Parts: sequence; structure tokens; C-alpha cells
Amino acid sequence: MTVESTAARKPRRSSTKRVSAKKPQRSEPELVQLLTPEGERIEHPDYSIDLTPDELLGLYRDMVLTRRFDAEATALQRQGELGLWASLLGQEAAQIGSGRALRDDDYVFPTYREHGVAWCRGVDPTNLLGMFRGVNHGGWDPNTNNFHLYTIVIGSQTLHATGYAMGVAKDGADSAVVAYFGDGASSQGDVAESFTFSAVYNAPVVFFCQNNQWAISEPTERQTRVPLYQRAQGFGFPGVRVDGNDVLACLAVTRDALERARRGEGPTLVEAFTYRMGAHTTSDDPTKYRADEEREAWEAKDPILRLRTYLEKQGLADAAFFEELEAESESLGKRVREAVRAMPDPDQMAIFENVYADGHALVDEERAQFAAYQASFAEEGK
Amino acid sequence: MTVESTAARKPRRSSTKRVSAKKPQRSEPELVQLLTPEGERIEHPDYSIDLTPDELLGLYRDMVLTRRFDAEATALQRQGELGLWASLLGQEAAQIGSGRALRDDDYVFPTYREHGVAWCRGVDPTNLLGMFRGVNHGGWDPNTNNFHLYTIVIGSQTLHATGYAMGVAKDGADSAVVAYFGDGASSQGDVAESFTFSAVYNAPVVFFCQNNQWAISEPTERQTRVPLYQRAQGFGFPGVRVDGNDVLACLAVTRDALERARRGEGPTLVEAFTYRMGAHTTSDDPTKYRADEEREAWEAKDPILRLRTYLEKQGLADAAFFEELEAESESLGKRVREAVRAMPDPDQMAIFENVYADGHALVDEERAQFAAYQASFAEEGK
Amino acid sequence: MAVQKLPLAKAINESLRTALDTDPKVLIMGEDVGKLGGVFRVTDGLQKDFGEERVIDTPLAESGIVGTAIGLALRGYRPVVEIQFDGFVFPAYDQIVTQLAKMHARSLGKIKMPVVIRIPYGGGIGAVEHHSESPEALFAHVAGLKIVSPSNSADAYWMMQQAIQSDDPVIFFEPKRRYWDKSEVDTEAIPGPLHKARVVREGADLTLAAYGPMVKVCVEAAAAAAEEGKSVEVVDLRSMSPIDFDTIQTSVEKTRHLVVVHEAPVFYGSGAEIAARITERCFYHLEAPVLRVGGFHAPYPPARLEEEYLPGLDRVLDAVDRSLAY
Amino acid sequence: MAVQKLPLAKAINESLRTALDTDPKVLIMGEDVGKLGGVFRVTDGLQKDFGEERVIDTPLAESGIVGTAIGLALRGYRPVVEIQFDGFVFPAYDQIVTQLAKMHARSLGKIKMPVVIRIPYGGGIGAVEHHSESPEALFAHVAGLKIVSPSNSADAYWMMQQAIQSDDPVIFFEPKRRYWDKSEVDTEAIPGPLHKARVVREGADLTLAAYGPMVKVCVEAAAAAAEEGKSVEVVDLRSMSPIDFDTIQTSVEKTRHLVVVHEAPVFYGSGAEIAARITERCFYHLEAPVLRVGGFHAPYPPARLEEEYLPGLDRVLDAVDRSLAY
Ligand SMILES: Cc1ncc(C[n+]2csc(CCOP(=O)(O)OP(=O)(O)O)c2C)c(N)n1
Ligand SMILES: Cc1ncc(C[n+]2csc(CCOP(=O)(O)OP(=O)(O)O)c2C)c(N)n1
Ligand SMILES: [Mg+2]
Ligand SMILES: [Mg+2]
Repeated sequence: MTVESTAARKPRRSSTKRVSAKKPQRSEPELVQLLTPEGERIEHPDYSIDLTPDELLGLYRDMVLTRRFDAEATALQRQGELGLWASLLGQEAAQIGSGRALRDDDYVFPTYREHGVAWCRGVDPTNLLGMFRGVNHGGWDPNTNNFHLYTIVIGSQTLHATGYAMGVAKDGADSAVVAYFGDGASSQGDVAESFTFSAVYNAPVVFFCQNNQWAISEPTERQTRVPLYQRAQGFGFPGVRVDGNDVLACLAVTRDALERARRGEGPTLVEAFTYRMGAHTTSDDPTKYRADEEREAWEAKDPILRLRTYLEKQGLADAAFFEELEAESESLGKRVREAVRAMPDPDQMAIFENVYADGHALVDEERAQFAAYQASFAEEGK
Repeated sequence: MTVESTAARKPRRSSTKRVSAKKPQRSEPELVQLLTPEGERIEHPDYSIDLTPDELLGLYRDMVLTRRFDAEATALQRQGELGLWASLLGQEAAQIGSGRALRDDDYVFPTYREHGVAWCRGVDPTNLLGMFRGVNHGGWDPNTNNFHLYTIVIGSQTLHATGYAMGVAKDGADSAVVAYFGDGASSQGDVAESFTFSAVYNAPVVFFCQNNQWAISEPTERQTRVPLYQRAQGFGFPGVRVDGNDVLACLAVTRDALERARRGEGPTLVEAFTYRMGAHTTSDDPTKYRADEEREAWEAKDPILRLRTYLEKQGLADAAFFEELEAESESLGKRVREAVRAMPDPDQMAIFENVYADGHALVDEERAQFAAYQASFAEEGK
Repeated sequence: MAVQKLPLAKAINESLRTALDTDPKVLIMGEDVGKLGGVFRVTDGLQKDFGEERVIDTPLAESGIVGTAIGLALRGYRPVVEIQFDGFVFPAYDQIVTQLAKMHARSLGKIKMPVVIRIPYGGGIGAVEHHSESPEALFAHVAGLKIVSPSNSADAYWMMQQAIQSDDPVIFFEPKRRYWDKSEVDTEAIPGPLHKARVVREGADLTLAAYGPMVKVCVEAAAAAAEEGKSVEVVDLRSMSPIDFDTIQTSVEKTRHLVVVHEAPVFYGSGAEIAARITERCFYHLEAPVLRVGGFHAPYPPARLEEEYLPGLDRVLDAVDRSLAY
Repeated sequence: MAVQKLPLAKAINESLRTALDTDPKVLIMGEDVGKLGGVFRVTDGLQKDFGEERVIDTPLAESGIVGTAIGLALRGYRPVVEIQFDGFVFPAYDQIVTQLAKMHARSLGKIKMPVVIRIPYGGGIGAVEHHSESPEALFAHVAGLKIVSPSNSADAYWMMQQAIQSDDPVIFFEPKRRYWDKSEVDTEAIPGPLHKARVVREGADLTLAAYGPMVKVCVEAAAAAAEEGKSVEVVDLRSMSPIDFDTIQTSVEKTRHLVVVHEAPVFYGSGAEIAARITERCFYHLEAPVLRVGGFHAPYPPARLEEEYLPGLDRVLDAVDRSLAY
């Protein structure tokens, strides 16, 4: 064995030195927070929000129903009704807060986990399940609710959002666009390119990064050694970190970023610092790579709990409200359950549909051949 | 014609508003400068340099010879000896300054324009011409001078440099790596990914961006709305802008960045603010897109001129030195000219060589077929 | 304008101009497409006449170019994107293959993707690495894309019109070494379908099928073969996805010999697909196996070797002889 | 260990372990390959035993993974890179095609690129979009790459050993729906060449050629055909670049019928290349055109349709019947 090979096996001193140098160049930055984990309303010098009791109750209701829907989907996966589910558990405030900041004419580009944002956009939750059940790759018309299809190739939707926003600006419209992505996605070249394009064209887009601190099994340290919101500055637009478990702060910060976009001041990066309380998806086993204590610590910062504490403290919600909401949750769960079970399998000829808008000779040929082939079994079967 | 279509033809007010908002969010940042365009030595609080007269004369000689070589190559292209040439005219200080900061065991990943760096590495200049003459895609052994082949796909070499630097760290070596790239390249996803990887693994790499203010016909505003050196910060490592026409500052700043890398402190981005005085390549026609005055203004900041002024003012060089150098330049030009003209065309069977290191059945088959086919003409010819 | 003799590059320029003029949703995007008019001047003068909002110089990032073009298409625009050279399309490959090609199907037909990607391709211009490649097979294998390549100015004009009008993504491969070749364009003609092949020279003994830059070589080969008494039919395929197999089949049923010619490497190239399918369709007609003439399984060589690498007249004629000798 | 029954995934795991153990320059890189052991657990336990310097969780960026692997190879390492799923290789496509594949030629042989790219590929596991594709043809067309795919545990073990030892870049397509299939591995055997095909079942009437996940289907089809009195030979190609045409030719000269089977779309797929070349080599032997069974020219469908989309026993037998009926 050569000297070199020994080096590769055991870290040498200087190698160790480099590793140790990696450590805490970072100090945890200030989060924008308007509601503490204990349910206290606090003020922030740059962001304020003034909601009516009904609006507050609305946000609470959105989060509770989203969580309920999400839990139902997880259960449906366990029952074999879905092939997979990507739970948003723990990220309700980030999604409802940002989702409720939007206007109807704004446009959203989600990842595969934005069930709460979809809810805010008015997409029927059962539509979200088609892809996870395996009956389609996207079960809604994006233009009905200005909510694009779920995108699975990490980061690619940030460029679509940027292009869409360039089009909004060209049209002279004052709507804005939101691109959702995760902490892991921040490493993809496409995301950096979307920062460049949006800055150069001053596109009205908000980059909303839900830093849930994990990309499957990898902690955020595998993606960056400084807080992600700082990434924006080097591209020439502002970045801000918000408490992603504080629905009020998420609403205020997103609203502000959207307003900037509308005013023609270009992109903003919002990093919602939150936590993925569940597994990456139902296929994942987080016990392989993270300690229970971490999740437990974050459960204390639960986004729903803290708003409930606040509502109760302020006497804005009584037992009847919570009971009613519980009933509504149950009926949402039931509706989703029934709808999924009733979801028909697609016709097998759907394989050949919508490959092209204007047709393609080979697709026509293969469709016809396949139909004849299938028919031959029917013949035989007779 | 619809309302929408009118909108697309004439910018509306809000569209104009967006455009106008694009403008000067930037104020020109401080450059690290140690030698003014007028040839005055000045001090900088963070960077200092103390060179012997011989070292100063050496830098001057490097720049002059590099420029002479470059001019010869341009001439050879005009004479039809080369298919193309990418001139470094104006970027001599950036390249010689950074190139002379390197140690032998450091490794360089160039673009296609780093003729001055190649010179510092000891690569025979004629070797650089093979690719531009069309006799090969890269005419030197990268490991002989620790100078990688020219890379044409913009930005891709920054990842190779990062990987190489990760390997250096793994080996426990204290060498460093330099990745060269341009202002245009800064937009490529690969460059952003190399920033992420190098930061996360704390790789000993210096990103040396020659911002020559043009990417073919596009000014830097098409790539960024803030100075490029700021890009680094959001990835968690320092960026610094240096006067790219000041060879002393380029040397000092690169040396400092290399030392950081060696000490295990990870990557640095150096933005050398310079100017492409010539065309993008010999195929380009800059009169299509930029005004002569711009070039003229930059000629006043010529990197060679300012060092000459300094040397003369300080009495470090006499007429004999400049005459000798002139003669050396001439003989370099002659040597290059003769070497290029003598450069043989590759054997046609070279098409099939080095496609694989371990061979490939199809290549063998095609090689044999082609040889037989060629031989058939020889037969006929007889 | 009506009938005019134009270089192929200028025909595309005119076609883009017409499209910009008639449809305000059409945009031109790419590196250096503005003031410079592109490195081949294909977009020359367009930014001057249609402004920076319609003819857009982009940052140097191909994935970004295609990715934002997708977003613009979602917003109702019809972007025509330029990739500066064949070898630089690969940073955009992910956006093309996983997004652009699949968006229509993913949305169950709700979303249309009228995006044209223009790629100057092929060799023969003495360029450095990455500037002479023919990557069409790497796109044709992917469902959701349409792939075309004109061989002359009239096709360049009309196929571009049709590509821009198509609601599907079209990759438009421009034979860069034919950019300066002049031929007639009738801007008032009624063009045939975009994906239909054309018999450009009739013949009885053997069919040569080619597209883009190789059509000219094949026509010359047919002329040379004619001098030796061989009657060669030449089919300009024009479209690599879909491929107009019917036209090739009709020709081969007559000539019973087929040679497919392209610059791209033969291995896994379009010649393979044509050979496989035509052999299936014409099994009892073929008197020789379908032969393929194309690039070798090697990187495109340095310029001083490209004449040997590229399929030229002699290599085509050699294949014609070998086919007829069966 | 010697002879042992192992699931295919575990065989790869053992092979990687052996490589890490014997060559200190071997590295494992990819998303989630560390503590998690990869989403398919192929790298399970390796980081624990060899440390974070050898088994490296990377940022979520495929171009970065392959690009830095190239740099590490330049420094003398032998990186084995994991791409998490077939559909996520495309962000790395530029680095693979323009850099990894060409570096050896670009350097006139000075630089070697011993990089292995592992890609779990193919369908049949009920996954969502981008998790079931077979993109091998998109790599096989590119000179400078070698493309292989094992169909059983012994090949998985040994082909991985050979891929890692190769000084050329190898794309190693792992048939993910066979990961859990057990078969015997002899870790002390002397393996045959990496790029040689293997006759896995002898037959006289027709040859089925397949690789990766479809070998099992073809063996089952051969068994079913045998019950009907048809003697079908099955060739496991193992390598898609180079392709061992000699072994196929020998088989076809005997059986005079060839059907190529793969999951990837037929259009411009590997079946096309095999059909074209074998027809050229065996023109006078073939009694029927080479038939191809594979995916349709459509995006891989949602899971509930994949059974119809994937070439199964019935579609293979249908092609066998059609070929023999000529
Ligand atoms: C280009 C690409 N590479 C890999 C994957 C596989 N993958 C799916 S989700 C995921 C992690 C994403 O992490 P993050 O961006 O933080 O989002 P989160 O899932 O935490 O919401 C990975 C690696 C993918 N979908 N796309
Ligand atoms: C991926 C890719 N896209 C496009 C090109 C064509 N091209 C060559 S040089 C160049 C401009 C590069 O500008 P910059 O990075 O500033 O470097 P400079 O040439 O100014 O030194 C372009 C667009 C390329 N080589 N690679
Ligand atoms: Mg995450
Ligand atoms: Mg530049």
C-alpha cells in the first residue's frame, strides 16, 4: 500500500484541520417573528400585521384542516390507497401564511409538498392525491387556481416561476409569482439561475424557501454553511428569514415581498425556518438518520399549537369554535377518503393521450397497434 | 389585435416602471488597488506586497511576452494558420498577477483565454495553439504543469476545480486550486454549484473571475445587478474585487486567497475587474455592440503601461531592459510563428484514438473499416 | 417579398421577423441575439426593430433560458429560443427533457408548450470543440418533443413558421454549414406539412435518405451515381421526430435499397431507427440491408480531421455501391 | 464469503464494500448515500465502516456531483457516484456528455476518467413521475461512455467490480425492480469480460435479446414458449455500449429470428441499433425482420398504467409469434 493510499484511509492532521475549520462560521440569525412559540404576540420593527379576529380564526382553520387532510393522506397511503405521500406536517404555518398572502391573480409554482398552499389557492385537496395514487402526474388545471402542477425535479420550477414573472412584467400586470422550494433545492444550479434571471429582468417573483432542515436524510449543513436567506444578497435582491412556524410572520413577510414585486422592485427570497416533523415521504425512515429529541424539541414550536394558545389567551375562540372545526376536519377527512377510494383507474389508452398537442404520427401508430393488440385478447377471451 | 397583444408591443407604464427600477441599485464598490493607472504605488489596509526589483521586472516581462504571444496568435489567425483565436488583450495583469501567486504544486483550471496563466505555469505557448489551429482539442499534459486543459463549455471547469480541491484536502496536502471563469460564466448553474460544494466541503479553491465586462456582446448587466464579488458571501465565503489591470494587486489578493485555502479556511472568490480590449474572438465584431470610446477609456488603464510608468519612475528599468525585452518578444513571436507553421496535421486515424482508455469493440470495428476504406483509394490510386 | 433567393440564415431571419410581426406573443431569446444578432447573425436587426422586450439577450445560462421560456409559455408567450451552438444545449437538457417535453402530458393536456429551440448544428465550418455536433438523436428518443431540420432556404422559412405556430415544443436544428447557401423562398407559397419528407430527386435503383446538411451531399452523390448509370432517389426527411416512414417506405418499395446518411454518430443514431423500422415495413422488398453512413463512435474531431470524419461524397457513394452489390 | 445467495441490491453493496476495502482511492458519492444508505439501501452501512471522507453525502445537485467527481478523478480518486433515480440524471447530463465522456480524448489520452455513475433505473415499482425511466440510449449514443446493466446478483457484484476497475467512465444502470431478487454470487469466481453478452437459455427457433430488468421476463417468455413447442434462446446483453454483436450474431445465425426487448421507448432505443446492425450482419440468415418490444413514444405513465406500458410476458410472446409467423 502506498503512502497516498494510507492518506485516503486515515485523515491526516491537515485534513482534520480543514474539517474542523468547517464548523460554526455561522451564528443563528434573527428570525422575523410576530408570535412566539408560547403564543405571545410580539412586534417587529420592519414587519407588522393587523388581522381581524375572523382572519385569525381563518388562518387557524386553514392550518387545522390542512393538517387533517395531510394526516388522512398519510393514512390512505398506509392503507394502500396511495403509492406515496409527502407530508407537510410541521410546515402548516409557512404554507398557510404565505398562501394567504396571495391575491387571486398571483401565480404559484409549488414543489410536491405544498398541500397547504394548494388549499389556500382553492385546489380541491382530492385533486392533489391523483399523482400520489398513481392515476396521473398532475390532476388539476393550473390556470383555474393559478397554481401550477407539482414539480418533482428539484428546483426546476423556480425557473418556470421566473419566466412566468417575466411575462407578467411584459404584460404590464401587477400580479406577482411565488416559487416554492426546499433547503435541499437551494443547491441546484437551476435555483441559482432563477436568481440571476429574476434579478437581471427584475421579475416580480418571490422565492419562498421552506427550510425544513432536512433534504431526505441530509441536514442543511450539507447544502450551505451560512443561513440560506443570505444567498439572495449576492444576486442583488433582499433575503429575509422568517419563523416558519409563525403563521402571522409568514403572512406579513410574504405580503411585504409580494408588494415589493408588485411595485416593480423585483425578487425577494424568503427563508421560512421550519421543521419537517414527519418522514420525508411515506417511503422514508428518519430513524436511520436523525434523533427523536430533535423532532420533540420542534414539537414544542408547533405552528398550530401556538396560534391556538394565542386565540385562547385572547379569548378569540371558544370551545364551540374548536368543536365545530373538529367536526369540519372529520368531514373533510371523510370526503377525501371517499373521493380517493372512488377515484377510477385511468383508461389504459390514456398512455397515448396528450403526448403532443398537435399529434405525432408515431403515437398514432403505436396507439392503433396497442388497441389492436389489446383487442386480440378480447377476441381470444370470447 | 387584442389588448394583450398591444401590451406586448408597447411597454405600458407599469412595465416601464419595472424597467426603470432596475437601474442603479449599485454603487461601484471599492477595488483593491496597489498601483494606480498613473503608475503610483498606493497602500491598502488589507493587502500589501513587497517585491524585489527583479520580481517587478519579472512581472513586467511576463505581461509583455504574453501580450506579444497573443498578438502573434491573432496575426496567425488572420494569416489562416489558426482557425480562431481568443485574445487576452487587456487582461495581462489579472492573469500574470494571479498566475505568479501560485506554487508549483497548486493546480489551475482555466477557461479558453488563460494564455497568461499558462505562461506562468510554464506551458509552452505553442501548445496552446493546437486547439485553435484545429489539430487537437488540448495539446498538453495537464499534470506536467498542473494546468488543466482549456475548457470551452462555460463554467463547467469550476466544478472540476472544486472536486480536485476536495481531493487535495482528502490527501492532507496543503496545495490550492484556482478556477478561472468569466463574468458571463457567473450565470451558469455549474458555477453556483461549485460555490456550494466548495463551501460545504471547505475545499481549498480560489475562484478567480475575470470580469472583463463583456460576454461576447453582452455587458455584465445582463448577468448581474450587483458586483460579482458579492456573490460569494451568500454561499458563506469571502469575495473581493481587485483592480484587474493592476498586476500587483492581483498578485497580492490571489496570494492571500491561496493562503486562506492552504490554511484550511476554504474558498475565496476574487473578482478581477478588467476589460476585454479586443474582440471576443477573431470571429467577433465588437463594433456591432459597443462604442469605441469605452475601449479607449480603458486603454488609459492599460496594465502594462502602468507598471512601465512605475518602473521608470522608480528607476528600476533602463532603456537596455526594454530593448532586450523587445528583442525577446520578437524572438518569441518568431518561435511561435515557426512552430505553428511546422505543426503537422494529425494522422487521420487519430479520430479513433483515445476515445476509450480500455478500448471499445465498436471503435475497433470502425477503425478497421475506415482503414480498409481509405486503403481502397490507395489501391485505386495505384 | 414573395419569391426571392436567400441564404438559409437570412430565410430564418425573415421567418422570425414575420412571426414577430404577426404574433405579438412571439419572443426571441438567447445569448447575444440582440445587438449582435447572434453569432451567425440569424437574429440580425430584430432587436432594433422589435425592441428589447421582444428580442431578449439572456444571461449566459442555457437551463435558465429554456426554463424561463417554459414559464413565459405558461404565461401565454411563444418563445423562440436560440442555443448558440449544438454543444451548448446540454446544460438545458434537463429542462428540455423533464419539463418542456412532459408538461403537456403531465397536465393531461391543460398546458401547451409552444416553445421553439433553435440549434445551429453539424460540422464543416472548421470550428473548435463543441461547435460541430449533431445531437438530434438525443432529443428524438424523448417523447413530447418534435425534431426538424431544414436543408434549404424555403424549408428554413416555412418550417420555422410552422414550428412557431405549433403548440408543441419543436427543436429546430439549423444546418450551420448551409447558412450561407442561397436558394429560392416563396413567402406566399402554401407549405406542406411540417413533418412530411420530400423526394428531392427521383430514382429507381436506390434510396438515399438524409436531412439537414447531408441532403446536399446526397443530391451530389445521386448526380455522381447517375454518371455511372445508377439511378438514385434522394429523400429529404426534414423531420426526425416524427419520421415520415410512409414516404421512405414508398421509395424503398420501388428502389429496394436504402442508405441513410447523417453527420451524427451512427451508433444509436437516427439511421438505426430508420433501418429498423423500414426493414420491418419492407422486409420482402429490400434486396440489401439498410446501410448507414454517418459519424464514428468518437468525439467530433479537431477541425483538421473533420473532412475525414464527416460523411462526404465518397463515403456515400461507397455505401451506394455496397448496397447495390448485394 | 465465496458463494452466497444475495438480493441484487445487496450484491452491489458487497461489491462496493470490497472496492472500498481494496482500493483506498475508491469513493462513494451521492445524495443520501451516507447514514441513510441510499433510498434503496444500496450503500447501507458503508459510511459507518469507511467514514465520511470515503462515503460522501453530497449537496442536492447532480451536475455538482458528477462535476466534482471528475475533479476527484483528475486528482487520482475513483469516484462511484449515485444518481438517486433515473429521472434525476439530467441535471448532470452536460457534465457527463461534454466533460466526463470527452476528457480522455480531449487530453490525447493523458487523462483517465475512472468514474462510475450508478443509476437505479426502470419501472415496475409503482413510483411517481421521473422514478421509472430507462434513459440508457441517451448515453449509449455518446462516445466515451460505457453503459452496462446487470440482470442478476452475480453480475451485479462482478460487473461493479469491473466498472470500478475500468479507466473509462461507466454508467451502471441498476434494474431497480430486481433489487430484491435473490440469486447466487460467488465472490471468488473469475468473471468474464464486462462487455460480453451471455446466452442464458439456449434455443433453436428464435433469439430474445434483453438486458437488466427484462432478462427475467424473457426467460419466462422462453419457458412459456417452450410449452408451445417453440425453442427460444435468450441472450443477456449486459452491455449497451459496446454491444456484443458477435454473440447476438452467432445466436441469430442459428435461430434466424431476433426479438429485442427493453423497457425504454422503442423509438431511437437500443433495439433500433441492434436491429440495424444485426440485419446488416445477418441479412441472408434472417427469416423475419428484427422485432422490437419496448416502451411507447410517450412519457412513462402514472403507476396505475405501468403494467400496460411495460413490455410483459404477453407482449414478448406476441412478438415471438409474429416473428415466427413470417
Ligand atoms: C433533481 C432531483 N434530484 C433528486 C431528487 C430526489 N429527491 C426528492 S425530494 C429530495 C430532497 C428535497 O429536499 P428539500 O429541497 O429540502 O425539500 P423537502 O423534501 O425537504 O421539502 C430529493 C433528493 C429529485 N426529486 N430531483
Ligand atoms: C455552455 C456554453 N454556452 C455558450 C457558449 C458560447 N460562448 C463562448 S464564450 C461566451 C461568452 C463568455 O463570457 P465570459 O464568461 O464573460 O468570458 P470571456 O469570454 O469574456 O472571457 C459564450 C456565450 C459556451 N462556450 N458554453
Ligand atoms: Mg427540506
Ligand atoms: Mg467576460
